[in-house]
Order: sequence, then structure tokens, then C-alpha cells
Amino acid sequence: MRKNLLSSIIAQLILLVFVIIWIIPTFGLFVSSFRDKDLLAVSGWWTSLTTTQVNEIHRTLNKDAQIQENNIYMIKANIFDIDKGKKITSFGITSKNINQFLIEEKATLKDGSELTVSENGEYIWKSQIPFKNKKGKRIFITASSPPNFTLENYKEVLFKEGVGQAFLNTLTVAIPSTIIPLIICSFFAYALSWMRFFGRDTLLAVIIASLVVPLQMSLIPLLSIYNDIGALFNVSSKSYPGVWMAHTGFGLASTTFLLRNFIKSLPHEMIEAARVDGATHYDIFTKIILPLSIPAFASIFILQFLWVWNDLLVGLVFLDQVPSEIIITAKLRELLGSRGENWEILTTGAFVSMTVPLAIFFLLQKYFIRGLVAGSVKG
Amino acid sequence: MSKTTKLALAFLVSVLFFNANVNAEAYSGPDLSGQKVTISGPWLAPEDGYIREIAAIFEKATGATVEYGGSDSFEQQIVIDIKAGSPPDLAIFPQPGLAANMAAIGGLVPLSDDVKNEVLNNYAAGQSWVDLATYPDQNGNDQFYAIFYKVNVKSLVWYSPDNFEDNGYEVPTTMEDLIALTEQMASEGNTPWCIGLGSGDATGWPATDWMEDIMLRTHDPSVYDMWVSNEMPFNDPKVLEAMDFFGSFALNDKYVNGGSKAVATTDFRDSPNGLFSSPAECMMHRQASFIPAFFPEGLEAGVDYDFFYFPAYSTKDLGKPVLGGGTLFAATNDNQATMEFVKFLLHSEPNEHWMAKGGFLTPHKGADLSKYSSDTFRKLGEILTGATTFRFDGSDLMPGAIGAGSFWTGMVDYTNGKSAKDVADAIQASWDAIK
Amino acid sequence: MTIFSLVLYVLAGILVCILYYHISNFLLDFFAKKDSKDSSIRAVIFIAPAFIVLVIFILYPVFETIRLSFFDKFDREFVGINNYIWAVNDPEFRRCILNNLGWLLIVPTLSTFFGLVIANLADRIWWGTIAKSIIFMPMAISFVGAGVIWKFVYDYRGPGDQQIGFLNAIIVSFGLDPQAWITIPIWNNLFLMAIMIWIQTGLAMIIFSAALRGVPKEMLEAARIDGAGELKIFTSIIIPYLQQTILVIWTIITIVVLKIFDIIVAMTNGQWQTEVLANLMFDWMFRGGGDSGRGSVFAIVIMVAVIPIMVLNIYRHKQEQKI
Amino acid sequence: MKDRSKEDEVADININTVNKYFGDVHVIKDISLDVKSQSFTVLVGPSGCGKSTMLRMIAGLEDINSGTISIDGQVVNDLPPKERNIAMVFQSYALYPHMTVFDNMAFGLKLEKRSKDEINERVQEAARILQIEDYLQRKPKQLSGGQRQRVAIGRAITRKPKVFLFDEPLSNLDAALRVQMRVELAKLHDELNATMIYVTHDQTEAMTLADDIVVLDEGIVSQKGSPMKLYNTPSNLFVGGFIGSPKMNFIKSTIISKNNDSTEVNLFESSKLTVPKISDISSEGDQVQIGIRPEHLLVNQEGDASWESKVFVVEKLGSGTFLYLEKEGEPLVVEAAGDSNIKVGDTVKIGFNASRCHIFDNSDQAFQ
Repeated sequence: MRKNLLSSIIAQLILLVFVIIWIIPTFGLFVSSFRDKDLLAVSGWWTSLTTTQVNEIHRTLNKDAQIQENNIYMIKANIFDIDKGKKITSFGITSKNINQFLIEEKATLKDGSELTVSENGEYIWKSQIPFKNKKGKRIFITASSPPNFTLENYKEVLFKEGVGQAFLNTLTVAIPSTIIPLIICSFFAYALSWMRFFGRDTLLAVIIASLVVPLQMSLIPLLSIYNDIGALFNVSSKSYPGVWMAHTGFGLASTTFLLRNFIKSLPHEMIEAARVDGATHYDIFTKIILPLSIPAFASIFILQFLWVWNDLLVGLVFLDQVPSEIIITAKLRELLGSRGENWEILTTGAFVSMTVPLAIFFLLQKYFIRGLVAGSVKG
Repeated sequence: MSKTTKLALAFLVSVLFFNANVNAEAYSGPDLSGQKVTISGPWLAPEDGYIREIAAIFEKATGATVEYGGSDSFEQQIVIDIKAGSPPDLAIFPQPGLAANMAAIGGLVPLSDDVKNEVLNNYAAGQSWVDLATYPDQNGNDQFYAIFYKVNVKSLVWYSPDNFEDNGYEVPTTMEDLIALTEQMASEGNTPWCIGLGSGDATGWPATDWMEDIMLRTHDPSVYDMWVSNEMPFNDPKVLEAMDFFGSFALNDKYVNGGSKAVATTDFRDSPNGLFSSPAECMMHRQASFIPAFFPEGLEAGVDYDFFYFPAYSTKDLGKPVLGGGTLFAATNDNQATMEFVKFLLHSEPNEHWMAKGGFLTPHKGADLSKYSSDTFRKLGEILTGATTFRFDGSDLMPGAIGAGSFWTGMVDYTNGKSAKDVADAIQASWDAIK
Repeated sequence: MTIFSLVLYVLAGILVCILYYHISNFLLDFFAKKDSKDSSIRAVIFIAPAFIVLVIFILYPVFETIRLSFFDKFDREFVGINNYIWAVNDPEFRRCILNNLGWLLIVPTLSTFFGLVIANLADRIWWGTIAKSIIFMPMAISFVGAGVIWKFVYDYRGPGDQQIGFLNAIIVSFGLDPQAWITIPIWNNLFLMAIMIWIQTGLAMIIFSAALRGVPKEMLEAARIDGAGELKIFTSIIIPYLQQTILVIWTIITIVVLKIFDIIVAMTNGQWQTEVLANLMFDWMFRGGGDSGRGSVFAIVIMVAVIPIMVLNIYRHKQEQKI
Repeated sequence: MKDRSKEDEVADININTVNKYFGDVHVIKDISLDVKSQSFTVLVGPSGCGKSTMLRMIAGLEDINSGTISIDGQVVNDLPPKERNIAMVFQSYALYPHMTVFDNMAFGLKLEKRSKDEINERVQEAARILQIEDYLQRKPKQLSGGQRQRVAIGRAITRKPKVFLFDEPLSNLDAALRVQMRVELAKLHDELNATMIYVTHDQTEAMTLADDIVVLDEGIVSQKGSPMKLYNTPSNLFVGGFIGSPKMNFIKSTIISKNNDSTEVNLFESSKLTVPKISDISSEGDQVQIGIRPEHLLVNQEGDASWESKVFVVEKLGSGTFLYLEKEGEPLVVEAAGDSNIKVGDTVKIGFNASRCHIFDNSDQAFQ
């Protein structure tokens, strides 16, 4: 049994290594999504779990804020706008030496005025003569920042105008874009498996070939067709039914391929028995195949849903980028804006958009596995 | 294309620059209730907000509705939409080259002579703006297609006055001084430059601005024109020289924040942040007039940051060249509301509205200069008025496959260690391939 | 639009689809002569919607692309095979082919292999289900999201600066210089492939983990009695037994990889010699005004590249028909 | 329930020069066959002989390339299965796994839109006949193999078809159950009085169940007739070898001479044998095979011919003993008495009567 124990430990270790490697990137994203956006771009997410040292520049108030006490002119305030628990350890008054002074130490400026900074960010700047500076003096601080997590990013992403609507829009796109191909392809797959008609094998070959048609190259020809149809009926060429059909088209090959694998794996005698029992193909499909294919449907539902939910390109091309139609991925891109690389929106947004597919995956996981097995294990 | 390039005429900025013809009238337009204008463009936050505010003025005045959709892959998307025949009503092109291509496939609607005349009359150096927006249509006939709205000046170096003061640096006025200052900074342990070429689909373009500015400072403007039109091949020694000059900054690990490896991986929107970090990660950042929009929040122009003119050599008799660029509005559908919106943009009100928001320059003579958000923008005038040569962004005038393709990627390859010769050869090869 | 109208919209869309089948089949049952054979009209009813979609969304664009590849960039002049000649001589194209080959060799192989190993390990460890969920999680993340996640891994800051990229943080903690991972030619391809492997392993693992349950216990027991170690059992019993499954997974991942596009756009946009065919196609088709002729050539290369995989699968299908 | 008259529940089946190709493979070659109403006909043959295809063509599950099949005088070539008034029981039972036993049996009736009461009544009756009343609410998964088989048969019974088709229904059962079900099927046939066509590769099933056996070989009918007729007078070598267990022994031989009512052949190298059977087409010197069943070889007894052989293997079955021997290169199986004490290595005397043996000519046809 010794050998067994050893091999079990080795197995656990190997698996642990895989799990750690696999989860680190996502975990990093998760932690990052709760971090202060200023910190995101300057320190690694792993540092957020500990107290970290930060360097910041703040500016004192200018001459307008000075008060006079006993012939001494003073500017007093706190350099932090909001208290986030940062503790200043040292400070400086020039960019050449940013931690020249410890807290409460008196820094003497060129003009003879004196500046002290406390741990909590309060500073006093004293001078014998009135302050004349129009702009405040820069104070460079080195502070220790405690682990600081915030829901700000989520608030920003979730409650920003239009995100809720975009979520609904995406569901409006995703649900029919998942179910319609499932319906159409299941009939198709059934016909390919159990009906005899001219050109069946050729059609199957075409389906397999279609698996690789790159989506990008279809965009222009398709959009032209859409425009022609739109012009014909005098309706907008970009609409929800249009995007449903587009997703149906792009998902057709893989959905049919997987469903056919499954439906073909059902025992043929059962289908013949039903035919002898007097069932038409439609009866067989609805009363026998459909109930038995639920696991396969579940797994293909998940795959197609994942694809549609995470899609950006089709949504961009086949829907107008207006609030009533914009999808969540496009909305997140819009939120990202051009203001730097907004890591906080990226991280949070990625996490928010992940939740729905993950929830669906965990809900349907049981069926998912069963469905895939039948479809692929049996050659 | 070559025709357009030739139209990249010099126009003196004294003309571009403001005259005091104040036109304070509010815009009023015809009743367009029930009509809709859709606009798509590359602007995302915060600029999308400004264009929407401007659209709101139009909506209020005419009763039409305006919808703006921004996308960071606008340049691909507009091609898809136009080719498929479902474009928006108006497209905001970030560069004339793409607009010219779209005109060539019949994707744009020519603007009326009224509009053309208004540009001629109301824009400083109106003829130049008209020429830059005149392209052959699908039948090869030249047509006027677009109006420039929101222009920028590129030959600027941004810095933190406080940092300069702390270190005792002086703003350089000649290229020699700038090079000396760069060396001095490096020798004192400071990093002189922040350079970032990252820009998603358009990664590499900031380096093309460097190249163009350098070309204007090392050679005669006519050489620049020949280079842009490819009458002088891209792998000409003069171009290689300019590239190596850029390399003397960008490829020197001591001169650039993060070392040369960081140049191409840093996003252009992130890179100026080094000016404002503690301690300062770099001292200077060469970028166009729009860049303050990407500075950290809460910074104040003239206090926390300032800029100086990217100087010319005192020893070369090339004067003070200035490089500029701009975005253009082109109509992609012909309808009343769309054409009215184009006219509306030529009114002073929308110009003044954005002037007040910052990050915006206009050649519109009717706009009230006092509406500019800060002295900083007024100061741009000094640079412009002091300029002896003005050139439009060359990469924007090159064919899309070069100016928005191999030139960008070539510069990325260059910062990644490929030799100037190899890079230039490859760019020239791609140019030959589309001829 | 309100939630209510969206719900209505969705329901209407799905209902139309269902009603089509129901009503057409009902009509067929009603009108078709009682004694005729379950007629071929029904086959048409079953196939028609999918077939129409297939023609419009796949076949038509394919033929359009083939046509475009023989025309100039504005789709005006017939240029024969000039676009193809140009492509063959284009160094970028050749690099893409090499990169694609690298992707095709490495990603499906490693994803399949890791998937198999993980499935095999996870099935006999009590926390295996949790492990499997974690490994599968990347499947649920969009490519854009994956791009963000991996930027936090590969991010580069200059030496001396604080690293926010995980990989560089590790390197630096060992006292080495940080690397700009995604800019190192050739190697950067591997770093991008790692992302794809990270995503696809989950799919492979899920399928394998299900397939493993089909391995007859008697066979494993027989092997143990014969004195085979766990490793030996894995290599000489489990792998050969799952041959068919391995082929299926390998095919699925290969097809995904052949179309690889989003990750590269998100991470490098094809710079630093990481370009692949789909990127090249997209760039030529849409960038800077677009050249539909040359773009189409690359699309066709991608489609041609799949022929061997298709033949393999059709051959497999034929075999399966025989049994 | 309507009183069933025999005319409308039983049927003649006429198969007329039917051909079937799978691609290039000609699987059914010009088969013509009549199945009498109310008979229990077994199609038997080795795998690949076309027996299942034949059955499936009758059921309407396979198209017919040429020829006609008629049930009760009506040509059904182009009728779908449901309109042929047949029911079929499959080898794998082919139950619907997601339905209860009741629903499985009621499926066909529901499709015919029968009333609830009628469905209930018919299912209950079938369940009673098959003694599966207790399982009606279970799913197939919860049943044993034998029970599933009953459900499959029950599903056929409820529909009251004119013709029952069985496609190797017992081959998935273990030996004991198979015997039991065999008996029950025979009883069922008596009870229902319906026409039944039964496909099997097991000649024991064929012998025990059939009124008529049709032996199929490579797409043609080898011989048709009652079980005993096939046993006693196989019309060719194939049928001779196929019917009977253990297999008939075959000994190579040549014709020495022939006359009007018998033929003289040589037996092994040294002896001769006169068999009271003749063939018109054979002549002296032709190669033939002598066929003799193991149960017709006599141990330690004299017959029309006899010789001595050494025993290699002894199989004791209790009721009998099989001896495996060899003579001049020809392997032979002999059935001896159950209490025989012959051991391996013993030399025994073997003999047989000429009337018990069959002669097959060089085209494998039997002498009459």
C-alpha cells in the first residue's frame, strides 16, 4: 500500500501544480477587480494583499489659504482628500529627493519657510513672511498603504448608465441566438442521421468543411444581403432577428456537427421500432429524439451560449451601436474609453461578463458532460 | 492618392491662427423634426461626451435626433459598413487617407459647393483644408468630401515645470539644446523621455509622428513631400537617417523610461504618466496637442504640466517647422439632416463649445478665442505663429496600407531591434506591392 | 426598450421557429395521402431552414470570397491569379504560415495532452471536481477578457520599476532582468499559445473525463495484475483506448486554432512577428480602406488548410458508416 | 372490443423475385417466398446471409430494389411501416428509455389516436399475457433483460398487427432465459394465432419454433420446409451442415458407379458404400461428399460400413457423449450414449447405415 500512497501523493501534487497555474491568471484578475484603480497600474495584484509602500505627489494649497497667527503665516490642511488609511513615513519637497524628511521633521525650503507633515497627511507650512505662491508646493510622500479593497470598480461598471440595458440586450441576443440554432440544427442533424435523401453525404461533408470558414470574411457579403433585404422591406438592416440569424449561421456547422454525432449514436433499432409503431419522422423527433437529447442539447447550449455571450465582432457589425441594441462586450469597450488603459474597468468588466456563462455552466454541468461524452466518445 | 499627397500643401499657420472676428450668434437651423443622423467615429470617452454635447445643441435647434457610436476599431468597422452598404450618416475619419480610400469606392457623398465655400471663407488657410478633403470618386473625378473639425498640432514636448525647476533644467529652444539636455538628464540619473507606441489596432503610430517631425527638422520640406508621396523611396538614406535619430532616443535604455523594450509595449495613453509619478520616471514627452486628455485626473494645465515646441536645429536653415493633423467629418449618406449637421459644424457655436472643454483646436476664424479652456491652448498659437513651415501628418496622407499599416508595424519592429535599413526596405516593399 | 418588450421579442423569435416545424409537419400529416410513403416532403421540411442558413451564411460568402480573390482591391478589375502570386511572394504571408504551423502543432497537442493528464488525475482525487471546475473556467471567459487577464501576466515595466506583470515579478524576485515577453520574436508566439492552451485544455479535460468513465475497469485491473504501473497503464492502455476521443478533441481544437484571431489582436495585434493568417486576412480586408482581393486570398488559404482535417473526418465518418 | 374474425388479423405474405443492393453489394438475390397465414416462419442462416434485410424489407424499413412484397394480397412496396399492419420485435429490444413500460407499450396506440380506455385495456391485456403487469410504471432501465424482452413483445402485441416480425429477439438473453422465452413465444403463437416471421442464426430456435424454416445463404433461399424435412432431407450441403447440432460430418468421396436407385461411392481409401440415393447430373468419377450426422454414427456397432478410429477428445454432456475422432485426415464427431465410458486415446469402432447418409455432388446439391 506504500506504493499506492506515494503515487497518490504524486498525483495530487501534479494536479495541484496544474490547478495553481490555471487559476493564477484568473485569481489575479479577481483580486485586481477589487483594487483601487490608481494602484492597479502601479503595483502587482499580489502586493494588494499586504501593506505596500506607495509614492505619491500632492500639492499644498496656495497663498489664498494662508492664515496668520502670531506674525507667522501658515497654510494648514490634509494632503489626502479621502482617508484610505495610508500612513506617511517620509516626505520630500523636491523630485530629486522624495524621502528627504521623516514625518514631523521640519523641512526648510529655499525661502526659509518650514514644512512639516504628519503621519495622517496633515501638514503645516509656516513662514515669517506672507506666502506669495500662486501654485501650491509639491510634497512627495512615501506612505504605507494597508490592503485596500473597494467595490468602486463594480459600482462603476454595473451602475454606469446603459450597462444594465446592455446586459438585457445581450440576453436578448444570446438566448434566441442559442436556441434557434439548436432547434434548426437538431432537425438538420436528425435528417442527416436518420432520413434518406439525395446528397446526404455531400451535405455532411459540406458541414464539416464549413467548420473552418473564417467568420471575418463573411461579414461584408452578409451585411450586403442584409442591406438588400432591409431596403426591400424598408426596415433597418441591423436588428435583433438579423443578429440571431447571423449567430445561427456562424454556429450552424459546429452545432450540427456535434448534434449529429449525438443523434447518430442513438440506437437505430429504437428509431425503427418507432417507425413500425406508426410514428412519422416528426413524431420520432419530438417524442423520442428530443427527450433523449437533452444532455447533448445542454452541452451544445453552453458552448453556443458562451460563444454568443463573449462575441464582440458579430454584435458590432450586425447591431446598431445605440443604447437599445448595444451588447455588453461592446459597452465595456465603450466604457474603457480612450483614457489610458482603464485596467479597473477591464478587470471588473471581464469578471462581470464572465458571471453569466459561468452560472450557466455550473447549472448545466451535469448534462454538459453527459452530452459531450455521447457525442465524441463513440467514434 | 498621389494627388492628395501633393495637396499636402504648406500653409502658414498665421493664416490658420485666429483672427478676432467674433461671431457670437447661436446656431439656428431648419426644422428637422423626426429626422435622424447617425454618426460613427473613433472617439471614446471623454471625447464621445463632447461630440454628444455638440449633437445636443443641434438636436435642440432642429428637432432632429443624433446618435453617436464610438469604436476603437472604427477604421475596420467603417470599411465593413461602407462596403456592405450600411454606413452611418456621418463618419469621423481620423485620417484623410482612409477617407480618400472610401471615396474611391464610392462610399462617400460629396459635399455641396456651399459647404466648400464656407470652408474656404471661414477656415484659416481655407484652400488647404479644401484640398486635403478633395479626393477622386469612383469615376476618378475630384470631389470635395469632408470638413476638418478638431485639428491638432503635433510638434510639442510636454513636461512638468516643477520637475524642470527642481532639477534646474531650462526649456530648450534648439534641437542642439534638446539633445544636450537629454544627455544632461541621463547623466544626472534622470530618464529624459517617455515614449509609448501602444495603441491597440494602431500600435506604432506615435513613432510615425516622431519620424515626420524629425524629417521636417533634418531636411527641406520638399524632401518631406517627396517622402510622403513616395517620389523619394522610403529606404532613402535621408529617411534612414531620421529613423536612426529617433532611435538615438528610443533605443537608448538610459534615455527612455523602462528602456527601449518598453517603448512598443507601453500604451501611448499611459506613457505620459511617467511625467507625474513620484519620483518622476521621465522628464519629457513628445506628443500632439490632444494628449492632456489622457493625463491623470486633477492635473492643471500650466501648473502641473506645460509644453514647449519640439525645436529645430539652429545650425540647419530650416526655420521652425510644425506638424499637424486633424479629424474629418465625411457624409456617408445623403439626406437633409446629415447635410445640415455638416453645415452646423462649420458654425462657431459647436467649435466654441468644444474649445471650452479642452483638447480642441479649430481653424475656424469665427470662433471666439476667449472660449479656449486655458492659456495653454492660447500658447499653442505662439508655436503656430512662430512656425515657418506647416505640414500635415505624413502617415495620414500615405496610402492606408502604409500610413496605417506597414509604417506603424515597421516602427514597432524598429524599436524592437530591427535595423533601420531592414525596416525601411520592408515598408518600401509594401509600398511597391500596392502600386 | 423595456424588459417586457425584450422578453416578448425573444419569445416571438423562438416561437416562430418552433411553429414553422410544427405547422408544416401538421399540414403534411393532414394533406399527404394516407397511404403514401413518409414522404420526401418531410425531409425538405426538416432540412430547408438549416440549408437556407447554410447557403446564405456559409456557402455564399465562400463563393463570394473565391470570386473576390481574383479581383483587384476595389473589386473592379479581374486580375487572374495575381493576388495569389503576390501572396506567395509576400514575406509576411510566409511568416504567417510558419506561425500558423507552430500553433497547429503545439496548441492542439498540448491542450489534448494536458486535458488527458488532468482528467486522469482528477478522477481519482477527492478534490478532483473542484480542480476540474477551475481548469474549465477559462472556457467561460471572452477572448477580450482573456487578453486582460494575460496582460497582468506578461506586462513589462523597465528594470528597477515595480513590475505589475506576474511573470516578470517572479523573474525579478530571482534577481533576473524583466523581459518584455510578448515582444521577443518566436518565443512570444509560445506565450500567446499558452493563453490558447489555458483556454482549450478545459474543453479537452471535460470530454476526456467523461470518456475515461467508459474505460472498462476489467481492463485496468487486468493490467494491474500484470504488474503495470500507473504510468504504464496511462501510456499503454488508456491512451490507445481513447484514440477516437483524442482524434475528435484534436480536430475540434485544431479547427479553433486555425481560426485563431482574437487573442492575437488583443495581445499583440500581430506585431513582433506574431501574425497569423486570420489576422493577415482581417488586416488586408479592412485596414486602411481594405483590399478585398488580397484579403480573400488569405481566407482561401485558411479554408484550404482545413482540407486534410476534413478528409480525415469524412474518412472517419465513412468508417463509422461501415460498422 | 370488437370481435376479431380470423380473416382480418392474419395474413399471407407473398414475396416475389425481390432484389436488394447495398451500394454494389447484392444482398438479396431474386428471392421469392410465400408465408402462409397464421404460420410461424423462421428465416435462418449465418450472419450476412440477408435474413435481417429480408425481414426489414417486409417491415418497410428497407427499400426494395426490384420485385414485390405483398401482405394479404396488397402490394406494400411503397407503404410506410405503419400502414403495413405489422409489428416488430428487435434484437436489442429498442425500448424507449425515457418512457415507462406502459408508455412504451401504448406508444403506437397513442399515435393512432386511440381512446384512453382502449389503450389502457389493450396494454393491460398484453401485460397480462406476458405477466408484466407489476412493472408497468417502471422505466426500461429498471428491468432485467428478460423483462425488457417481454415489454418489447408486449409493445408488438398491443397493436394487434396482422404480422409479427422478430429480429433475433432472444440472442441477447442468457441460455436459460432463451429456452424459457422460446417456449413462451411458441405459446404466444398458439394464443394469438397471428402470422409470425422470425429471424435467427440459431438453428435450434429455428427447429423448435418453426412451422416452416427458410434457410437463407448469401441472399438466396437455400431450402424451405418444415423442420423435419430440412433435417431429414437437406437439399444441399449448406442446409445439411447448418441444420442439426453438432454439425453433420462430411467425408470426401468419389462416385464409383451409379444405377437407377442407388449410387456406389468409395468410403475412405479402402472401402466402398452403396447409398440408396441418386442424382441425374452426376456421373461416375465425380467428386462428392458424404454427409452423416453425429447422432447417426454408431459406436461399437456394425453398420453398412464400419472402421476403427482413435478418440482425441471426449465431451460428456450427461444425456450424451460426443467423441472427436479422425479417419484418414477427415475429422469426425460421433454421438455416443451418455453413460459411455470411452476415454481419450481409446480406439473405437464406428459404423453407420447407408440409408442415414446424404450425398452432395460437386455443386453441393443433395442426391435424392
